[in-house]
Amino acid sequence: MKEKSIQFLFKYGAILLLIFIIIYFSIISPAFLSYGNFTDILRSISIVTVLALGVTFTLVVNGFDLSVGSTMSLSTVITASLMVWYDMPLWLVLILPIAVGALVGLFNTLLIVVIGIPDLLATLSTMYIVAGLHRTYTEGYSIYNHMPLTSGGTAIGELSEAFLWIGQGKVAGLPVPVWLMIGLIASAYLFLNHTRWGRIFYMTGSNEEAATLSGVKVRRVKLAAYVVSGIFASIAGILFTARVGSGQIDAGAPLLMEAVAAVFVGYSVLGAGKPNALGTFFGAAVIGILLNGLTILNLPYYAFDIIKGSVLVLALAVTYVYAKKRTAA
Amino acid sequence: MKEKSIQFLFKYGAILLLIFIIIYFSIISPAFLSYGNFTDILRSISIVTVLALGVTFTLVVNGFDLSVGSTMSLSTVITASLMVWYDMPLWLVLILPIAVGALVGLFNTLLIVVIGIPDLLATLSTMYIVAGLHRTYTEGYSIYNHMPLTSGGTAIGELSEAFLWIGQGKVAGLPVPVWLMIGLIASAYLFLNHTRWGRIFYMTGSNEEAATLSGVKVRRVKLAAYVVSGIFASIAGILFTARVGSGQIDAGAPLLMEAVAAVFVGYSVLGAGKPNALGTFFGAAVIGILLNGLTILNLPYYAFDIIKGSVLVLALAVTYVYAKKRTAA
Amino acid sequence: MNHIEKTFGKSKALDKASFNLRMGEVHALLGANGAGKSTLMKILSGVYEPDAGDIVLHDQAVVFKHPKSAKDHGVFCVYQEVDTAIVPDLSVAENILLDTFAAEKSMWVSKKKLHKEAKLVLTQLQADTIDVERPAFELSLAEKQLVLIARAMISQAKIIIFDEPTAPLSVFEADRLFHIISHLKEQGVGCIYISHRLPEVFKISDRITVMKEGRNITSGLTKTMSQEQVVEAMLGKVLEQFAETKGKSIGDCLLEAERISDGRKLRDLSFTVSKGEVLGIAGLVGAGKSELAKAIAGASPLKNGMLRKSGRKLNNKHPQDAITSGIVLVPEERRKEGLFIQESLRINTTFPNLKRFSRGSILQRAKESAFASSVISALNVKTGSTETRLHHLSGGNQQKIAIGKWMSVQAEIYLFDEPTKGVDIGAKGEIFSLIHQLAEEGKGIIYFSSEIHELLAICDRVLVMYDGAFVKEFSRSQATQEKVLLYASGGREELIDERKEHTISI
Amino acid sequence: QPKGESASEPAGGKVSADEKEHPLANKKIALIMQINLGTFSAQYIEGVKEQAEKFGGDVTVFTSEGDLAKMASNLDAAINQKFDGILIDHGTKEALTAGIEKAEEANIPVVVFDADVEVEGVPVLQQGDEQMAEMTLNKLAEDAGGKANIVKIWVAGFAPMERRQIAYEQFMQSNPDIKEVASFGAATANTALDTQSQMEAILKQFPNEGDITAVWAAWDEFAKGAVRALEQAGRTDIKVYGIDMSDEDLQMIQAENSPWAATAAVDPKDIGRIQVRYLYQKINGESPEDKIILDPVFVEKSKLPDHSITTGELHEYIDGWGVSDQGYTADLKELEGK
Ligand SMILES: Nc1ncnc2c1ncn2[C@@H]1O[C@H](COP(=O)(O)OP(=O)(O)OP(=O)(O)O)[C@@H](O)[C@H]1O
Ligand SMILES: Nc1ncnc2c1ncn2[C@@H]1O[C@H](COP(=O)(O)OP(=O)(O)OP(=O)(O)O)[C@@H](O)[C@H]1O
Ligand SMILES: [Mg+2]
Ligand SMILES: [Mg+2]
Repeated sequence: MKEKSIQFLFKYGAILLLIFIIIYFSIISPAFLSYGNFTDILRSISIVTVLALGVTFTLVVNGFDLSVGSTMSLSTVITASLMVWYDMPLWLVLILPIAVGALVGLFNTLLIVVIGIPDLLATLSTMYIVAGLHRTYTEGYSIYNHMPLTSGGTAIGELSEAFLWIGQGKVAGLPVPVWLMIGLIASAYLFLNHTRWGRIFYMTGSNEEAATLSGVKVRRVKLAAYVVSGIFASIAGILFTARVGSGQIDAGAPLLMEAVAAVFVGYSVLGAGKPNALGTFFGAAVIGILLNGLTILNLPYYAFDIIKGSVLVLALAVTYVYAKKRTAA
Repeated sequence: MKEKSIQFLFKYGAILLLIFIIIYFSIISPAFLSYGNFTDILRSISIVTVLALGVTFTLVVNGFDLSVGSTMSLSTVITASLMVWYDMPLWLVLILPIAVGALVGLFNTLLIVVIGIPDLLATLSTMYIVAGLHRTYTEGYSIYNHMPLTSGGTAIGELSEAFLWIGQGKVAGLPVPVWLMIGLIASAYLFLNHTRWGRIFYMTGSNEEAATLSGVKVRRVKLAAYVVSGIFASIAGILFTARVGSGQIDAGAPLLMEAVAAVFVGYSVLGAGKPNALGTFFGAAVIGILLNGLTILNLPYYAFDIIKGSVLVLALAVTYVYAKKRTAA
Repeated sequence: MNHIEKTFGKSKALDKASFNLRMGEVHALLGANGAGKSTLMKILSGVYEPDAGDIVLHDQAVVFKHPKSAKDHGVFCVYQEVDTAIVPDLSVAENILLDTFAAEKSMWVSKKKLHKEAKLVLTQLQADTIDVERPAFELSLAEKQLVLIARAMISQAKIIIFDEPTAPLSVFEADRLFHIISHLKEQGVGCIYISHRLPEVFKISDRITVMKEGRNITSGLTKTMSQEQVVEAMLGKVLEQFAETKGKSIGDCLLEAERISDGRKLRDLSFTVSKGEVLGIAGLVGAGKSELAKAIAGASPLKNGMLRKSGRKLNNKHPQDAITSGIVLVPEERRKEGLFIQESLRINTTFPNLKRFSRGSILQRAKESAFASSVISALNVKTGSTETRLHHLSGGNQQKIAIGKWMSVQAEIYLFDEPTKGVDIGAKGEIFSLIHQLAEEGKGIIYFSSEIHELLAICDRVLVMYDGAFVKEFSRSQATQEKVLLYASGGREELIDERKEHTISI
Repeated sequence: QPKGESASEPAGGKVSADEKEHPLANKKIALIMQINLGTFSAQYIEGVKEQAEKFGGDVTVFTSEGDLAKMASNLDAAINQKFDGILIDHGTKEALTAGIEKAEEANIPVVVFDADVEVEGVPVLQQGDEQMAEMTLNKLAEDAGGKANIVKIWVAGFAPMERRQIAYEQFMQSNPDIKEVASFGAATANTALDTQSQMEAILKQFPNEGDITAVWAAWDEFAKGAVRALEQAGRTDIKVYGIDMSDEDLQMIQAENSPWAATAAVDPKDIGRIQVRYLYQKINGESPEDKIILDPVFVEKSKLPDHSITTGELHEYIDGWGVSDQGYTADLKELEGK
């Protein structure tokens, strides 16, 4: 009986929690349960979700990428600078930061796979280095249309309308970033859960030895995971730039922990007990909805972190109490 | 030959690097190599060193405490508030925050040992919760002498001279925080390297199961480590308050990563290859000296993180390349 | 496989070993621990590359550089440690089809197809009770093994290697496995069967090859061989090295267990150990010996029953309590449970009783070193210095440290759980004489082992354990290897036929 | 926080029900902030809430933790949740313009503080940054007798900082005898402490009296760090001139032998109050001008009393502090009087 209820909680606890939260807020405030408010919430979590998806990939292969926040910041300033400083065409503006993100992923792999530094420490170092790089690149300035340059004069370019549409436009009633987020979640979900490659990723993360025995080239899988993580962080950076309309410095740093929290809350979704794309989205959504709802409740902003932390503890407790039961049985 | 040079690098690389840095800065600037500048550097690293010592303890037992930054913030505002809001006597002002730090350590242990959440995730959650708590406690304000209160009127107390002396006084030519730091380093070093408790801590971290079967109560050891970590974080918070003369909100958050970096750089000192008290001090010193020297060099602040990250990568690479060699042999 | 050689560091694991297998036969590979069976099979399945020799498959020389290439040639292995090949987070179906993920070109994985295929093969194995959608970590050891067999079958394996497959299985589960093996045989699959349990070998194999010290000694049809022939070939004269002890006297009762059980594996166990006595606990792998050892040592809680030492009731809730009351355990998995492998000899030997090496709380290194040196000389440990890290030591020397670390406490009862596991013959002898020495000093010793001949050589009394309960007690004079083995594998004396009289003398 | 000594109970909630409700009463106001940390923010919020409560309104604070994307989302959320008026604190033109236009379409009035937004009909409050820089720099020049070696603490990347920089450059051009011997500054998460450490390094570089005449800090966080470094090094010969002021700063300026000689600032509470007034003007259908410069107040140490005071009492000593009635109209006075 007790066993069963724990299992039930493990499988559906997170979803029940979400439903409960939504019902509660809807009762409290009529403004909450509106189409507009929901698309707003979705748009507000789109960036952190994309970032968290990247982290999911590295966690799937039993790694951990702490550098995504910095990578996102780097991508943000590169994207903006390509337009503002160099007036580049849109396709370059989109491709270059992604390439840079992939490079960061390569650098992480170098540290982890070749030198053998544990994932957490390696990506921590990368986090610092990339953070420093992106500030050095802009000399500490944020980048905005026709900004004055340190060398004198003003910058020639500005963020184009087409680019801003990525962050601010709407298609069929839904904001573009939401479409993008849905597309990336779907791709990540399909990739991880329904392709051969996804299996190989999970295999590598769950039992590296067995994967090697089955002929998996484990190093390449890790490389792929970190590069994907870098690319997702860059996409998050591009989205951020398009949403905000300027290249803010250090934009990604505060999002790192939030992304990590989203992924871990996602562990508990539908009893997965492991990193998974839908769970990550769900985790980001829970946090987003909570923040939105708590603001409506007029809860003081400084208490938000308590709620965020408690939700995280709850999700983790459910996951790990169950995991303990599991191994004990 | 190559083997030997790697071993040499592993043992003395970090120290050589430090000497090299010092020589370089001394040549560049005569101001660098002065007694005054060195005590300044020592004082500037004292807070982060104390924080890092706490992290060292948890790493020794194979844990990881990410909540120290928040705990330090909490301690900072509690310390200040006890004096400013409640005008408490000094001994209470010193003891209460330390007790609260110990409580945070207990809470971490609860999550880790009783519920079974992995250290990193448990302390990440605690980090959020404590950060929220300390902001809620002050309602988002920093705390300073005779501050106006939200409920009207002004606060009755102020930070006492005796208290400020802890952060700003000097004894025998050395600042008090430096003495405190030296004392704590020495105690941690003695404890970890020369007492049987220290041995038990290290062995618990090295092989929990073997330690249990050798008669060690592993849960208690972990508890002790997290409580010590919480207490050190609180001391860091008290030092911060005394140094700055007010209870700044979120004071500890930025120091977390710096403390972690210091501990990891410390791995490479004298070939320890594991967390150790002297190494942690050394790690903090390297980072502090770099920061000081680079400011004198007038290097832009935004490049500091690149240097910090690179030093970390270097230290880690030396440690882990050697570790790889060793297990391969 | 012809003249295969393989050397690890200084030890030669395989010395011109040869082996052949026909389609559709079950070929048993026997040999004492460390004879090189697993190594030979790892070479056949591509985990190791041989230093010399060649492998011929269907008249064609093949080279397996990677497990993958062996698999491509239809050679599969059901590993002794099944967990190395199971991916816990994936489902049963995915685990069964694991190899196809890395091999195939197609992009999409259809869960439906996956489940269908997995179900099909499990049905063939008469194991359709396993839900293919369950995650693999929920499976029992036997089920995991079935998954590995299913994995081999689905890839059209031509050769399947079973490395001690019945070791973790119950008798019932083992029977099912034998069914499956004969089924495989009918389909023309060649099976290599490694086991230490002779009766089952004789039951299911067509041919037997015996290995010793990296060489194959005898080979022949099962029908033409007898158990004692095989045992002789396996063990040689090794056991003569263990000299009988003389002048050892058995004293008062030291430890007494009264109907202890742990609520899981152990059921109603009662026994006594006296001063100077060596009590053997015999049992196959999985009988619950390690559980019992840990329960006595306070590492796992007792549910019922009680332990008494010299008449006083013990309440051991933690190994610390057991150590205080003079009971120490040399655990089975020394690297995992017994030692700090990255640390020095000095640190390991002094750890159980640091108080003895400190003044106040401060450790006295000189005292520690002196003690470590005394352990080294007392146990004749081959090492550079007291500061040598343990992972540089050989297995036997590591084991000596795992024992020697208890010299720092005043122990009265020593529990040895498989102390000779992975230990070479020379070191084995030294460990035995060490145990004798302890017994002579009046200590009580409980020796847990599945190596029956060792038990017979060293114990005054043997209790046979089967599935968590004692099924028989033998005095040293009554015990024979065969009788013990019989009870250990769940048999009863009444059930055996003419071979009852037919004992193997040691 | 505990209750202060002179804590006054909030005026009893005796809202006369029979009285006809004022059309401006019971408005829901959203306050959307970019960064919400430290005393400045807290005092600013206090000002906003105080004024809104006087008008019978209710304020909801949206925090963005420095994240502009979150800030833009919060703006959208406030519009969707149909607030009656929106206040914006900081942020950038690019991130906010779309949202503000949306709000205008939805007929929700918006008033902005310290962001370079240019939307017609949306009042933007500015602190008079160039003026504040000029005030403090001129005082510096006057105190030093027109000749000085100064250290500048400043950081790029924030619109107000850049406006202050423009004034600084003009000042340096017209005062050739004033030399910048060092310049640094970093907006980190621990700005004050990092500034303190860096200032200490600078002092080691210029150990002699006279090497540095004064420090000009373009932000009070910088000034705090510099003041502490100077105090603890005993270098009270060097004076500090800062910009912005909170209660905490005031305590430091008032401290004995404080090197902090002067600062120029607008009362953060006043900013909050004034912003609310302009919002209510808009709600009331009036159309105030689009650019509102808040008059900065110059605060020098020499004019402060010996006993320690709060910014609440500062108006007794410094003209123009905390008593600004910028933004009041007759209608608002009447509303407040109720
Ligand atoms: N990876 C390795 N490194 C070093 N020595 C090894 C390694 N693997 C096996 N050996 C050694 O090679 C010898 C043969 O080992 P192997 O595992 O083949 O024995 P086995 O016949 O399978 O024994 P068991 O019945 O215990 O499984 C042993 O002495 C063993 O210690
Ligand atoms: N790795 C494992 N995973 C799951 N179950 C296991 C594992 N190892 C052992 N078991 C199970 O635990 C039970 C008892 O094992 P235990 O190790 O106590 O037996 P033992 O008699 O000590 O055997 P050994 O000869 O290995 O020491 C058995 O039912 C066995 O199937
Ligand atoms: Mg074997
Ligand atoms: Mg065992």
